[in-house]
Amino acid sequence: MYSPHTEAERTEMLQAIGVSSFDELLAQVPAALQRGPDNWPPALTEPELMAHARTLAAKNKPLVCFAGAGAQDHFIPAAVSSLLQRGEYLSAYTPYQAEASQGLLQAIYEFQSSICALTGMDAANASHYDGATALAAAAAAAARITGRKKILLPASLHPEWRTVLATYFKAKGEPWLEIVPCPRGGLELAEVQQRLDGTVAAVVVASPNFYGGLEDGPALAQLAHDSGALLISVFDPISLGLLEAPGVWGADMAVGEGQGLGNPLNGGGPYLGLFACKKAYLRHLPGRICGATTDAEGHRGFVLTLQAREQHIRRERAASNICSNEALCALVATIYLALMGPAGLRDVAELCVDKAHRLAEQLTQIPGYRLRFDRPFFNEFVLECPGSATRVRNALLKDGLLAGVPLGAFNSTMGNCLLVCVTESRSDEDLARFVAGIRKISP
Amino acid sequence: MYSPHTEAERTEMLQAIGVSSFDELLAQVPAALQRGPDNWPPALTEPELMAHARTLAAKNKPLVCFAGAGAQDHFIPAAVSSLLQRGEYLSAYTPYQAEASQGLLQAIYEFQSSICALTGMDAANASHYDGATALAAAAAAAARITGRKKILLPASLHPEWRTVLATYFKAKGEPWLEIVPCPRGGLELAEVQQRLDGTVAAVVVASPNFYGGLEDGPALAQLAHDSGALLISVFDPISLGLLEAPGVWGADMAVGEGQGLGNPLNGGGPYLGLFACKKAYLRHLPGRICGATTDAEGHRGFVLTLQAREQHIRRERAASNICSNEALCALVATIYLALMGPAGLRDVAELCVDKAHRLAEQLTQIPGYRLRFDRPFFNEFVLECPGSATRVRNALLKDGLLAGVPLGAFNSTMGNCLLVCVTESRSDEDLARFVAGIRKISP
Amino acid sequence: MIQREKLSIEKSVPGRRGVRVLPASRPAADWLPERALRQHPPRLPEMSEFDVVRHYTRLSRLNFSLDTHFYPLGSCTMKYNPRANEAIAALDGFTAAHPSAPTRALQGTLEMAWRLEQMLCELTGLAAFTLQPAAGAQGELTGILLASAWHRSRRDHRRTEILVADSSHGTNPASATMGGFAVNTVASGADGRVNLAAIRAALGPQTALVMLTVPNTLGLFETTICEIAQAVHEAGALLYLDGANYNALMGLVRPADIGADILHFNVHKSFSTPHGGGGPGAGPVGVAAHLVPFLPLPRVIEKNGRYILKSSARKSIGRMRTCLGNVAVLLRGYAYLRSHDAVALRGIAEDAILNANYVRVKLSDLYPAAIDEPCMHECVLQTNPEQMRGVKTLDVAKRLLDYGFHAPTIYFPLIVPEALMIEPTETESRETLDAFVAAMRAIHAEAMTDPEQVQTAPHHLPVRRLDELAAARNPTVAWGATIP
Amino acid sequence: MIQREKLSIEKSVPGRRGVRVLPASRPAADWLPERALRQHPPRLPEMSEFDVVRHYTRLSRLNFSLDTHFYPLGSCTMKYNPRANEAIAALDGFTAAHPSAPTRALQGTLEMAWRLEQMLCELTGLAAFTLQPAAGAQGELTGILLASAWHRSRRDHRRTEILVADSSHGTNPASATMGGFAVNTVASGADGRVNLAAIRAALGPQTALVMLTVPNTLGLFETTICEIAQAVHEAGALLYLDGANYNALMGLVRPADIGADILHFNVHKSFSTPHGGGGPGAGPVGVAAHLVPFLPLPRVIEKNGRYILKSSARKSIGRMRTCLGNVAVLLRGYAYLRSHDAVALRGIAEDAILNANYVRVKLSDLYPAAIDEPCMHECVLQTNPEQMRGVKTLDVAKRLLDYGFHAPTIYFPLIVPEALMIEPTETESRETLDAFVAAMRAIHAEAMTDPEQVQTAPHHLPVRRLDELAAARNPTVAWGATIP
Ligand SMILES: Cc1ncc(COP(=O)(O)O)c(C=O)c1O
Ligand SMILES: Cc1ncc(COP(=O)(O)O)c(C=O)c1O
Repeated sequence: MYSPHTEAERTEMLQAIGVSSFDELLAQVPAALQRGPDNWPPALTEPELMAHARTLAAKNKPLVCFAGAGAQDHFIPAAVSSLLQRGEYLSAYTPYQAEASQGLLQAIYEFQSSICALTGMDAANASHYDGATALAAAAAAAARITGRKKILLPASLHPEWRTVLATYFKAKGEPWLEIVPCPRGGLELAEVQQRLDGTVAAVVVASPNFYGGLEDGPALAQLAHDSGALLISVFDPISLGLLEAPGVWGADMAVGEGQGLGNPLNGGGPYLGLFACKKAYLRHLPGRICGATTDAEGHRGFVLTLQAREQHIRRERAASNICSNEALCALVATIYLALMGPAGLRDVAELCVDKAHRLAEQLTQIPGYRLRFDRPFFNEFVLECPGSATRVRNALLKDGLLAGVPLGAFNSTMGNCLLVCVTESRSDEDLARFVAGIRKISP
Repeated sequence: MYSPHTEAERTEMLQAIGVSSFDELLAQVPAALQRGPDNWPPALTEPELMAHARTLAAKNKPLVCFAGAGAQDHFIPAAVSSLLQRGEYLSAYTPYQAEASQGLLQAIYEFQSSICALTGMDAANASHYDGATALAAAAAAAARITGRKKILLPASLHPEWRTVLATYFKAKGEPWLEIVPCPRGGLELAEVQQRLDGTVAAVVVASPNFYGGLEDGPALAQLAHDSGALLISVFDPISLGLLEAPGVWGADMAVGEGQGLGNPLNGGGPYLGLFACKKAYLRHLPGRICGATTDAEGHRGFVLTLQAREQHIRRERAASNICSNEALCALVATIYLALMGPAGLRDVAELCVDKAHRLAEQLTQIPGYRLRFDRPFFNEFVLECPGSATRVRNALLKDGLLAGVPLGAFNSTMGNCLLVCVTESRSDEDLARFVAGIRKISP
Repeated sequence: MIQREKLSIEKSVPGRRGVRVLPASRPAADWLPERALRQHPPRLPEMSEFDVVRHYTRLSRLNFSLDTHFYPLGSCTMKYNPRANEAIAALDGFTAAHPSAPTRALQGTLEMAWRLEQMLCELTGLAAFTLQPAAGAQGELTGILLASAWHRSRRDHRRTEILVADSSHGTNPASATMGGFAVNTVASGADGRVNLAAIRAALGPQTALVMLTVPNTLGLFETTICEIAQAVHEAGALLYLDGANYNALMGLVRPADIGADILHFNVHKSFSTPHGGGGPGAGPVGVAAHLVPFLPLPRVIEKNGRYILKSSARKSIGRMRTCLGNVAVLLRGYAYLRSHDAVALRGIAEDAILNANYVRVKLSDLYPAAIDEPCMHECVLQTNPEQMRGVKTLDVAKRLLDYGFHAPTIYFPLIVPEALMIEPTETESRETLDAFVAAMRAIHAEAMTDPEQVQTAPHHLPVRRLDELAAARNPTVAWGATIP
Repeated sequence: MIQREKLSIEKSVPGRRGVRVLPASRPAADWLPERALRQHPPRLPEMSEFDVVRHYTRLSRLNFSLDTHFYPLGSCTMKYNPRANEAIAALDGFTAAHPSAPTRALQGTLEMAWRLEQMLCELTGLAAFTLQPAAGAQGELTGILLASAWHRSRRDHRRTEILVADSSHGTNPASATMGGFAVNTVASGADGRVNLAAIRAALGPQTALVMLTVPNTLGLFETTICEIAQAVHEAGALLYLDGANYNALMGLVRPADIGADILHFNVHKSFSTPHGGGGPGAGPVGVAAHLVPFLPLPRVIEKNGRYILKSSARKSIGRMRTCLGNVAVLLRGYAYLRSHDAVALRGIAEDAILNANYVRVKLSDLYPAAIDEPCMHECVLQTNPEQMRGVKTLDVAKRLLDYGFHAPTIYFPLIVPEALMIEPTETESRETLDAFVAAMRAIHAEAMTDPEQVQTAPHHLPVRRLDELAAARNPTVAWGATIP
């Protein structure tokens, strides 16, 4: 299909190779194994393929999105997508030949720097698969660094992230995960403190947490450090336009889901795992890291560095197996952050906060609706409904709204709870439609 | 909005210029004239702008398109749009500095060559505004070349093109246009011959013509040449994948609308005027022409050439005023033709013919519907309906079909006639929907 | 890194295929007479999809462009092309619209066109606009045909002449000729402006139209423009303003207040739409009230929030092209205007003027300004070959390419010897201007020490200096075809 | 033409703004506790939109890429990325879908995923696939966790070891360690294949899994693979096939017929999705029937033409990440598979093999093949520094860049000294291969006459050879932060 060869060329090339038929080249493949698929559909030409894809795409219902829970509908400037499509970025591989990849490498360096700037950390890697797997890597690194085996995970962490960590560590049997209950929607210092024995490698703090609530990072960092544990912050990069950087309040490592930085929702991926740390832990970062250096004439240039950590050198002794990462999503984030700058990012974050709080205010004026938790929140909140949250969500679907994520599937005691997210992309009219939709179904 | 300057920079720059305020720079503009618009709307931020534009775009009704009449819904390969968006093409100007524009110039050279290959001509310019204005330029050139003043235009030419020519030449008073009637949907040799006196500069022959019909190019060329007139062919470039090249059957100049070569319908523009000619008339081509040359080291390179023809050199003695053209649309056509190649273009043309004839066959089996003309046609045909063609068109709109262009607006005797176009983009299912739609409204 | 590319046809391999479509159910010969079919396939390249993508990607890299280089082409207004506007123009709803669809199915496109016209009227103070012209030059011709029709409608058949300034863009006189008028060129004064007295002297009963560019192509505002307008009108002629340089006046001056009867804009200059290597553009033409009935058709009319097309009007000059105009270009221009409030609009002009003066001041000791006073959106400087050891403007331009800057417009306006016409536009940063200034100064220094280095430039481009004379003497304009 | 670019932060100007959004109705301090707010804004660049567009456009031009250069990185399958698939992935319907939307609103995405899974099963003969892994390495870990869960489910707790080939990709042993297993490396034989006897000897009750790459990283098919599979199964272990090199077997061999229990694909290699400078990819994992209950969740289930997500299963290992997987990558892979019929599918493998052998035959006189026999999709050649006046593989690689070709993968597989691992892929034309061969031969000639020229390469790139040691010794990984 995409091969350029004509039959005449194939024949000539086989001659040049010195075989009389293609099958000679396949001599090493046992004949018994040579068998293609039995039921393969006919090929679609490009026009047919496009039509088929459009039909499929049209089966996804367009919805005004108030769902978050790890993936948020932030505005994507047109310049981002336009730059991203340049073949020089899109169709390059991992920059193994640094001299031929200075553009990409410099962009990665700028990415790492931007993530460091956001998080107040000293180093960041060139990206991880997603936030959850970045956290798994951080937990493993913390165990390695401290020589301890236990990780304290807050119940206010995204439940799917908890499952990912459990999956990652199940076979190996370590580190162990201990869940700190969060009945009031966030970590309580006493609950953490009582679990902080000498076996804890790290305390994980997500802020904003799964419920949108802010945690007391500084106090938790203090507690962790007092017991010789590390503090791993789970951050939302958009929120850091406004919220204090984890590196400032004492986190040792910071991981997050970077989708919101210019990457579309895409039905679940690709997303962007962010992983930053203090300089002491640089050599524990997994995956690609770009570093500055000089060339033979003394000019600045960039290379992949500290490769001795990685699988292709260290093999079974490598701390991580990561090879391909989410480079293009990281490029997107880099461009997004450059377009926004500190002021733009702050504006976005402020809009998120403002709109989320205004919607929460309006919704809780409707009888039967209230906020489940009373902590400060960023742009997500848990709305307690008078009845099943799934029913509420389904009712609003008819108006073309995705009202949020019902929490019953994660926690059987939260069947009435809807996790609502408001980004800067939601207009005041969208908010009004949400409120009107709820009023319509209210008794 | 898009200016980078901060207030601090503005101040510093004014200082560097040596003025104390911006107004000093405006001293030459009479104060009485300094007045902006009175009622200017507030600015839209990018998210608002995108939302506004999406709202507008949604007000255009999506339709399965059977309309042609100078703009056809051909398939556009994804590679075309992707290449077109590269900033190096999109954001360049006319290649005045050839050494810094070799990419663009070579692409123009390839464009000219491809148009020559299609038309069987020796030279082509780098594009014109659209087909109609290219024809106006060709008519003017023919008058200049022959020293004669009359142009024979077939009544089977697109009526709007006739109006464009009339508009162009009205003020100047020449060349004069004489319309050759085409009661049977195409030129008749006798009608042309009887008008061919010594004043005729050119005979224009559109094939396929406005009604989709094929004309007898070779015979008409013979007639024209016999009387010392030139023959100007109006061609559809897609049809030339299949139909004999005008340069082969005797045309002296060939002009056409190139929209179908990868450019979207876009509600009317930008489109792509094509203009090619035999070598004798090269110096009468209007607009930009790219030519090959060598650099100081003897390597091949490309430049804009024969500029002495053009307005920026020749001013009031220039034969044409064209300056900006449709370069990006020409690039699109170049890429489209390279992707298709001779075989692909033939396939597309064959599909057009096949589908159009199959639809015509099926429609004319419905009582009351017949073809208005009985000449061979390419991919457009005139369907005579039992009643108003506009009513038929409107009825099918409800099924999401744009059934064609009613001809009553162009010709009061054709109120029952619908000009139907079928491209390779129409699926068999689309055809079936059309037939079913007509059956539904038939008595 | 990439130096030269073969032509696509040189990369062609017989039988190679790119994009494919389904085969037809029956061969064309079943439907069409054999003699209509072509005997030989056209000599188009046969390439794989990848061949094509790599070819045109590599070719693109041989190009300077605004996205990659400072591109201070005077009179061309190479300002940033906002990406949002590209995204808007690419929306399916707009791209898929067939121009002959009934208006009820085209409300989005029509509403945009109507709103754009309203905004242009608001911006200029003029009564109406046609959006049809595909470029500035076609706008000029439209204006000239309007003027002609207007005089004819008044049975004034004596008006056979158009006055243009000697500093005008070549399209002005060329358009006048195309419209059937004689051209009378009025000389500029020592201050770079058209001379009021000269205009007065040239005006007469034969004058149909006076075409002026404001600011003019020396980057100067015509200080006597109001007096000129009055004189023109008193002579019974009309005043045409070439609005290609409107970037300098955006939100700052309304051409109607000057007394313009007709004006064209270059959407692809002032309103930021991409030039695309030479086009497409759009050249809407605005007119004062008395000319509205003559505008070309169709025109978009609003009625109770619905938009319809008016397709006949007794006095209309006709049609300048098919359809409404270059809709996708207009759409970008509309988006651009909507992105600015009145203050930001004026800011465009202000920063354009600021940048031009900044460059002027920083360079005019070495490259003297044609007219030594503050300029508007562009400045016209000069190379002095006598002072620069024989180095000419052409050499400076070519050497600039080596420094990574596109050259300014050169040798235009024609009345300024060795002209370097520099238009930075408002979207360029001070750092870029400083870097450009430094390069210009470095080239001056080079000229003094090693003029040959400059005269044989460029040295670091994909090709060395190209022989334009040879190209014209023996034109080769298509593969396999050399025209003697 | 563009050589070096400043960093974005070096182009930053205080107060400069790019894209703007509307201001909030109330400041954040009205809603959030003051102490939660940051004291200092993050040190991000302050740039205009144009600054950013030009910066990243110019940066891109410093890069080699598939679209611009031949890029024969062995094991990475740098094949053409079809543009239609990019257009499909960009369709609003897909990009705007929220992963937590109810399945009724996600039918398009789910149907695609389900169909893709069916096609992968058809292609491989395996029983089911999980689409969740984000890349090949994550696929490996998934497979290892599946193996672990399977043995555990059989209460077989002795299986603590994984066998990998010494020619395997580094991710294989690294994944094994991450999964908590000990790694036992099996040496390859003189024929470049794993030794059947060595595998037999290494197998035992401690063996959980045997990981092999087919074709292996020397570009050779494991001729005894069926016997190996049998031995593995007899030992009670499972067989994992690393499918990263599946391009060579596309439509030609079904891994299930080999006896694979587990396999991962690299969608970003074999199925043509762009590598994007390092990712994103997708690493679907297929399993034989006995392992299906262990697959991670969620899984897409079809019921009467509707698609739902199964989110709990007693034996499932859990989740490898959030959501379904890298949907937009999978979508492109799906589009790719749909573009080929069975014949064209096999054609991919055939032409990949043809191209690799063509290069091998044309070069192996100067750069001897590690194993001198026909290869599959790639060939592993060697530089002989003794014969080439000290020129090493690294030097050849750097010099190739000067010639306008990306280098092959070098020094891998680890068992081949001075390895040059060349994978042309099926989408490269013969002319490109010939040009590459000519460059490799020219470099050999250069080495013989002027080895220093090669050893100090590259000479014509934006930078000269970079000091990787210095970078690692004194890592600077972010602006303003040097880590001692
Ligand atoms: C002053 C002036 N007038 C008219 C034109 C012609 O405009 P267009 O190229 O759009 O036809 C130009 C374009 O360069 C110009 O600069
Ligand atoms: C043979 C082999 N296995 C595994 C991998 C790892 O795949 P990924 O980079 O997608 O994690 C690669 C990638 O280079 C490979 O070549």
